[in-house]
Amino acid sequence: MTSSASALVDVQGLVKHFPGERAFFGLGRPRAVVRAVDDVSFAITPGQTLGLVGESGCGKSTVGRTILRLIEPDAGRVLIDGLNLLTLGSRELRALRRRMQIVFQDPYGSLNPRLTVRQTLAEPLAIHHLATGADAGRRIAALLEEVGLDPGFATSYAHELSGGQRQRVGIARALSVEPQFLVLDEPVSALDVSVQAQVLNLLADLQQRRRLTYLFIAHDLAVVKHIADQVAVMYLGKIVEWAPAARLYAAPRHPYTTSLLSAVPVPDPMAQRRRIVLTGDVPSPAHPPAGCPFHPRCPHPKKDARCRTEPPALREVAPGQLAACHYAEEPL
Amino acid sequence: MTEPLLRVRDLKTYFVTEHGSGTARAVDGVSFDLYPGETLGLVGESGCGKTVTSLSVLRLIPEPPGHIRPGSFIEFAGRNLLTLAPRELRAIRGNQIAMIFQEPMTSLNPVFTVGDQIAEAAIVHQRLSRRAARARAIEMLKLVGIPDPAQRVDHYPHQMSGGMRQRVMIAMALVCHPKVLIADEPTTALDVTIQAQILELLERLQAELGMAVMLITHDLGVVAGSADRVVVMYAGQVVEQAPTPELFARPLHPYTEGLLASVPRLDAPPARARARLHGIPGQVPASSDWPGGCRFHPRCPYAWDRCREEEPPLLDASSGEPGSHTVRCWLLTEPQRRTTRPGP
Amino acid sequence: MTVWNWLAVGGAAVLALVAVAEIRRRAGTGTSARRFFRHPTAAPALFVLAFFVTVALAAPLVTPYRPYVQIDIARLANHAPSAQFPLGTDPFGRDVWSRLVYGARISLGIGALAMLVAVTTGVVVGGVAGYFRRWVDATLMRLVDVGLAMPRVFMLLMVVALWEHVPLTVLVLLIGLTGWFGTSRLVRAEVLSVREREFVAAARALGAEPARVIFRHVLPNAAAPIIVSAALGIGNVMLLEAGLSFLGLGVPSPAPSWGNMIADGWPKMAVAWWASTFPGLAISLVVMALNAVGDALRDALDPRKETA
Amino acid sequence: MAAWLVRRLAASIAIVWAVVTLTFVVVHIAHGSPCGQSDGRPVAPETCAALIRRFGLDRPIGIQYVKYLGALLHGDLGESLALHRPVADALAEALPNTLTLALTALILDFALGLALGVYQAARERRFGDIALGNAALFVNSMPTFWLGLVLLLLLAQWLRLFPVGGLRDLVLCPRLDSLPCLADFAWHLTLPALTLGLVGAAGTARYQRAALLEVVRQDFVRTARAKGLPERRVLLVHALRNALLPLITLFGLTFPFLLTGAVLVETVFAWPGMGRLAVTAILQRDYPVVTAAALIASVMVVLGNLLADALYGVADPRIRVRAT
Repeated sequence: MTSSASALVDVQGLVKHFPGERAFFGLGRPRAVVRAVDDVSFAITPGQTLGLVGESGCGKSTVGRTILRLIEPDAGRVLIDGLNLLTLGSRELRALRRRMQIVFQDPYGSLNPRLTVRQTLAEPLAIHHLATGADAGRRIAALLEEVGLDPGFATSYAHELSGGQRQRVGIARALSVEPQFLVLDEPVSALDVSVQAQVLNLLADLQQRRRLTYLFIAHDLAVVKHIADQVAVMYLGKIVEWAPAARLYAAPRHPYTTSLLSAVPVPDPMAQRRRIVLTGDVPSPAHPPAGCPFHPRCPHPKKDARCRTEPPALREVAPGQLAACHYAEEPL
Repeated sequence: MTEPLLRVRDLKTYFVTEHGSGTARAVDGVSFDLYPGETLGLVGESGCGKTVTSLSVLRLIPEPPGHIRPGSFIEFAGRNLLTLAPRELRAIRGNQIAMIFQEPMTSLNPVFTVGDQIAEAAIVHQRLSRRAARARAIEMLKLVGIPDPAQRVDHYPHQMSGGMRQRVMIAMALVCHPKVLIADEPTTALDVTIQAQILELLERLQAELGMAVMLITHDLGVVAGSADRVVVMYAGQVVEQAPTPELFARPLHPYTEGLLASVPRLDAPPARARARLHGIPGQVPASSDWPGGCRFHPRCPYAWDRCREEEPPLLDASSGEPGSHTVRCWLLTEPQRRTTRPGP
Repeated sequence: MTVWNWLAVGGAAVLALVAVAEIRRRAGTGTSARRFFRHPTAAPALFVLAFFVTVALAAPLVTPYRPYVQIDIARLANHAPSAQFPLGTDPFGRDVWSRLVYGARISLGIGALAMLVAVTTGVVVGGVAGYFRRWVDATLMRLVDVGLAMPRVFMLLMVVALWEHVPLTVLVLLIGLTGWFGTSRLVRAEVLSVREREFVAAARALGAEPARVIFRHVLPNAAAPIIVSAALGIGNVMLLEAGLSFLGLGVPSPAPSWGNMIADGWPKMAVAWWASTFPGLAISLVVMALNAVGDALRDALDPRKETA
Repeated sequence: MAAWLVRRLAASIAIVWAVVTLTFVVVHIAHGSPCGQSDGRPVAPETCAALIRRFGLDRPIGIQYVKYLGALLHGDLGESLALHRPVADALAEALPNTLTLALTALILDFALGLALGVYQAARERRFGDIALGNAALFVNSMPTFWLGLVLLLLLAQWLRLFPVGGLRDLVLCPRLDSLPCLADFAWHLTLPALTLGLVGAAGTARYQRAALLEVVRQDFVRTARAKGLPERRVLLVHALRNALLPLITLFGLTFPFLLTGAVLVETVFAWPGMGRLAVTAILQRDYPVVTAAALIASVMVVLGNLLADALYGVADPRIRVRAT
């Protein structure tokens, strides 16, 4: 899957299974294994944005965290500029952390409530010996300005800031070590729509100015359409469709992508759209259905016994477009 | 024109702030009507007062710290809900006006079966026997599309998914066939495919049962697809009110305009998809400290002296029936000031 | 009691008042301080604690007699409260007020020191278990299970009785080392929840080493319940010490501890109620103050209210 | 559920075994030399030899431990040094008295504590709540035995409403076989149970108030109000059912508290229970009784926790239903 030498980030066969929670206050046997991430591969070329979309529990956030080794994956390779992250020792890993950073969803939980903005931003500079004293102060002021905050906010604590301001601080913290690659884990989904627009604009500007590479994780397909070059759709721990953004939104091949797109409400009362309402809930990742994981909810008219038994492979169905569906040639 | 079912006039709900020193004017003079059988969308961002408005209708505001100011008026079936005795109010709650909430996870009582919780309102309001109420609960579960209702009736909320729980909430709200359903962000906590299911369910039930729905949401897409009329709130006030097609085609308040421009759109043509969004600069001010004059003026691209000094009333901008489209903006008096928007 | 003693007591009260006012003034701006003092009992409770601590420190100034002195056992035993003996004398003819003040040193001291031992042990064990998890956690928590099932008073009584003469330091250690199990559970739970928060993940993503993560990000955010449990714990230790001393197995006589004093006065309770009543009141008052401060701290440090 | 119970029982037995071992080790270390000084007087050589024989102290510690465990498994708790009778007999006599006292106190504790807590929560921050809250705080801060002394002084010695101590009137009621004698027993039981129960009830009330206020702020209580339920039903059915869950945890913790309290309260009221037996034994250096009492106490604590866990399983459908 475009696993080319030109990629900055190259993820191959990533697997993460969580043991299920234990019953009775940790005394019981662990429940079934949750296949959070099940053989996921993708690559991102420098300066590009890959959008990773899916509903809650599909494993998209786990992907983001495992490729930064905030969660240890069970199998696979994560190459950053050709260097396999998963085989590094803790010292080398810490050094490499300068090149890749993460911005979280919840602006309320992602800042240490006991630290001021200045302390939050000074920490990475100190860890990587980038700047101290007055030099650090100048850099912090510059960072705040870059993310659109008045440098006067440096003395504030997190609880004195609004959600949008906190998210800007979170972005500044990630930028402080001058990374090349950012994992953006639902960075705007907790924000109000007017603030969301501000932050999305900021992310676009930063990407251009700093030539950043993004992995943009989100559940909102409209937001992803706005920012991503490539889009990967996840369902129950697997990528089910992968395509350049323009193609995916214009001509989705996987019935899940099609249904997902049709379910997004559009702020236009005149829009005549055919809404495909999927029946049922997303199955538990602890007990994924056999065959195609989407088959119990699939609205495809050709759905048959093959879908129930044989898991479809992710294959190229159009130039640059991959889908994991036996009937991808006949989209909904 | 028919008489409104619910008439809200000059609703003011204030809160004492935590330090006890200030007053948060969360809802500050809100008026609107809800007509039989219609869906009214109440939209705005967090902190605009839309949830407090909906809770105030049934007087579910925790007192203290909150209180509804005297002079506020909520008329339902010819009576002011705000002056009813608690006993009479209870006879309306859940019976004639019902509510569903944002978090189906926490809004159901974890220690009772869903059947008991659905049946409860029927027992209290309609004096059904336990057996009859249980049968009614099963019937309701079937109505909201829960498979195997006869088994599900004895399940506990934690045994159900988020979408199922929201269906249970809806069944619970509709068990007494209320005239009004207040839905406070009913799909915000749900995934988009489940949201589509719930919205469709609400539409179907409204058609079947003929009730009026007050749909509170921050999502303009949801409003566009479901509501007949829209009330836009900002900073504790109604800033614009219009029929849905009119509002989306001809947004007059700069806040509505900005809100529509901020939304990334799935239906945008590819060329525009990667363009910059028009955000609204700044942020919603604190409800204990609304700006003077027009409350939107610090964020408004068109604001001039008058906006800073004088608070605009709701002005009529209707092209059709008088009062059908109202806007709280001085631009209506000086439309020449609406220039092309300054760039983002 | 001399005029000077009375003046010194008054001075202690004024000092305590000033101290509380000063704490209030200095802490006045923070939101958590405001929440603390919004508790109606918080300021009076602080005053009670400050007063007892001041008086205990200034014991020679505020008392007319040394605590062991039997003034005149024949004529001045079981003397009712009077100007000379404001709280009366005990069956051994000792001044109850003087013993109460010196007893405060011992009772408060044991309470604070034993709690320090317990909290330190609890924080270390709970922190280690919560941060490293896996087998370290499993082992330590099984140990804690046993500790919690141990009938603490029986064990303490047994050890103290078998040991013949237990020095005060050993008593403090024993009370402390049998009292950390609950704290360690609390700390572990808190550490487990804090380490899942995103700012901890952010710190790790930035390349912070475990020590920095623990000391800068995890522990400061887990501190609130620890502080609260310490405040409540001092009171519990004081009650425990009083119980042990009452049975004659705590602080060895004739050293004045409040538990000892209750025990000494008990046989003559019917004729000289004051000898047992005042030390009991003193314990109740101080423990109540500690509980009130603990309650106020709980509200003040509640992280859920921090974002509001 | 059955598998869970088996696992939980196994864990409990392991804990009791650990406490027993600890007790054994402590006794062994502490009186490794029983021939030392006791109360400043040298122990007579013949007493010393008797002690060594009786405890088998001349044997290796491993063998002593195994023998001790073996005897325990057969219900043999050894022979008391001071009472000259089997420890098991002495405990069998004392334990029912302690349990009667503890159970009466427990009922008082929870009945009163629950009622007060609910009342306080319903009248949050009003006069009744604040007055009761401060009273509960004060009572909860008293040393239990001191409250006993005060009650004894006021109600028994001065007002003569209750007996000053003991289990029953030994002259009039040598046995509990008639209604007047049962009344006499209850009359004797009142003060010690009240002492223990009041301090507990004060704590329970504080806990219950906090738990209920926490629940009242949750979303489902708002849902119940939106359904048009009467406030009484909202509070006593929807909120209270949830607020009782944390109380079960408290119940597990109350057991050790009552045992601890019983040690002192039994001493104050001359109540012939296990606590008093243990205290007397400690003062007389009667080791077998002491270790046996510690064993019984730890079993009680473990049983209390087990009961609380089981109750949780029954009361909370989130645990109960998942188990089936």
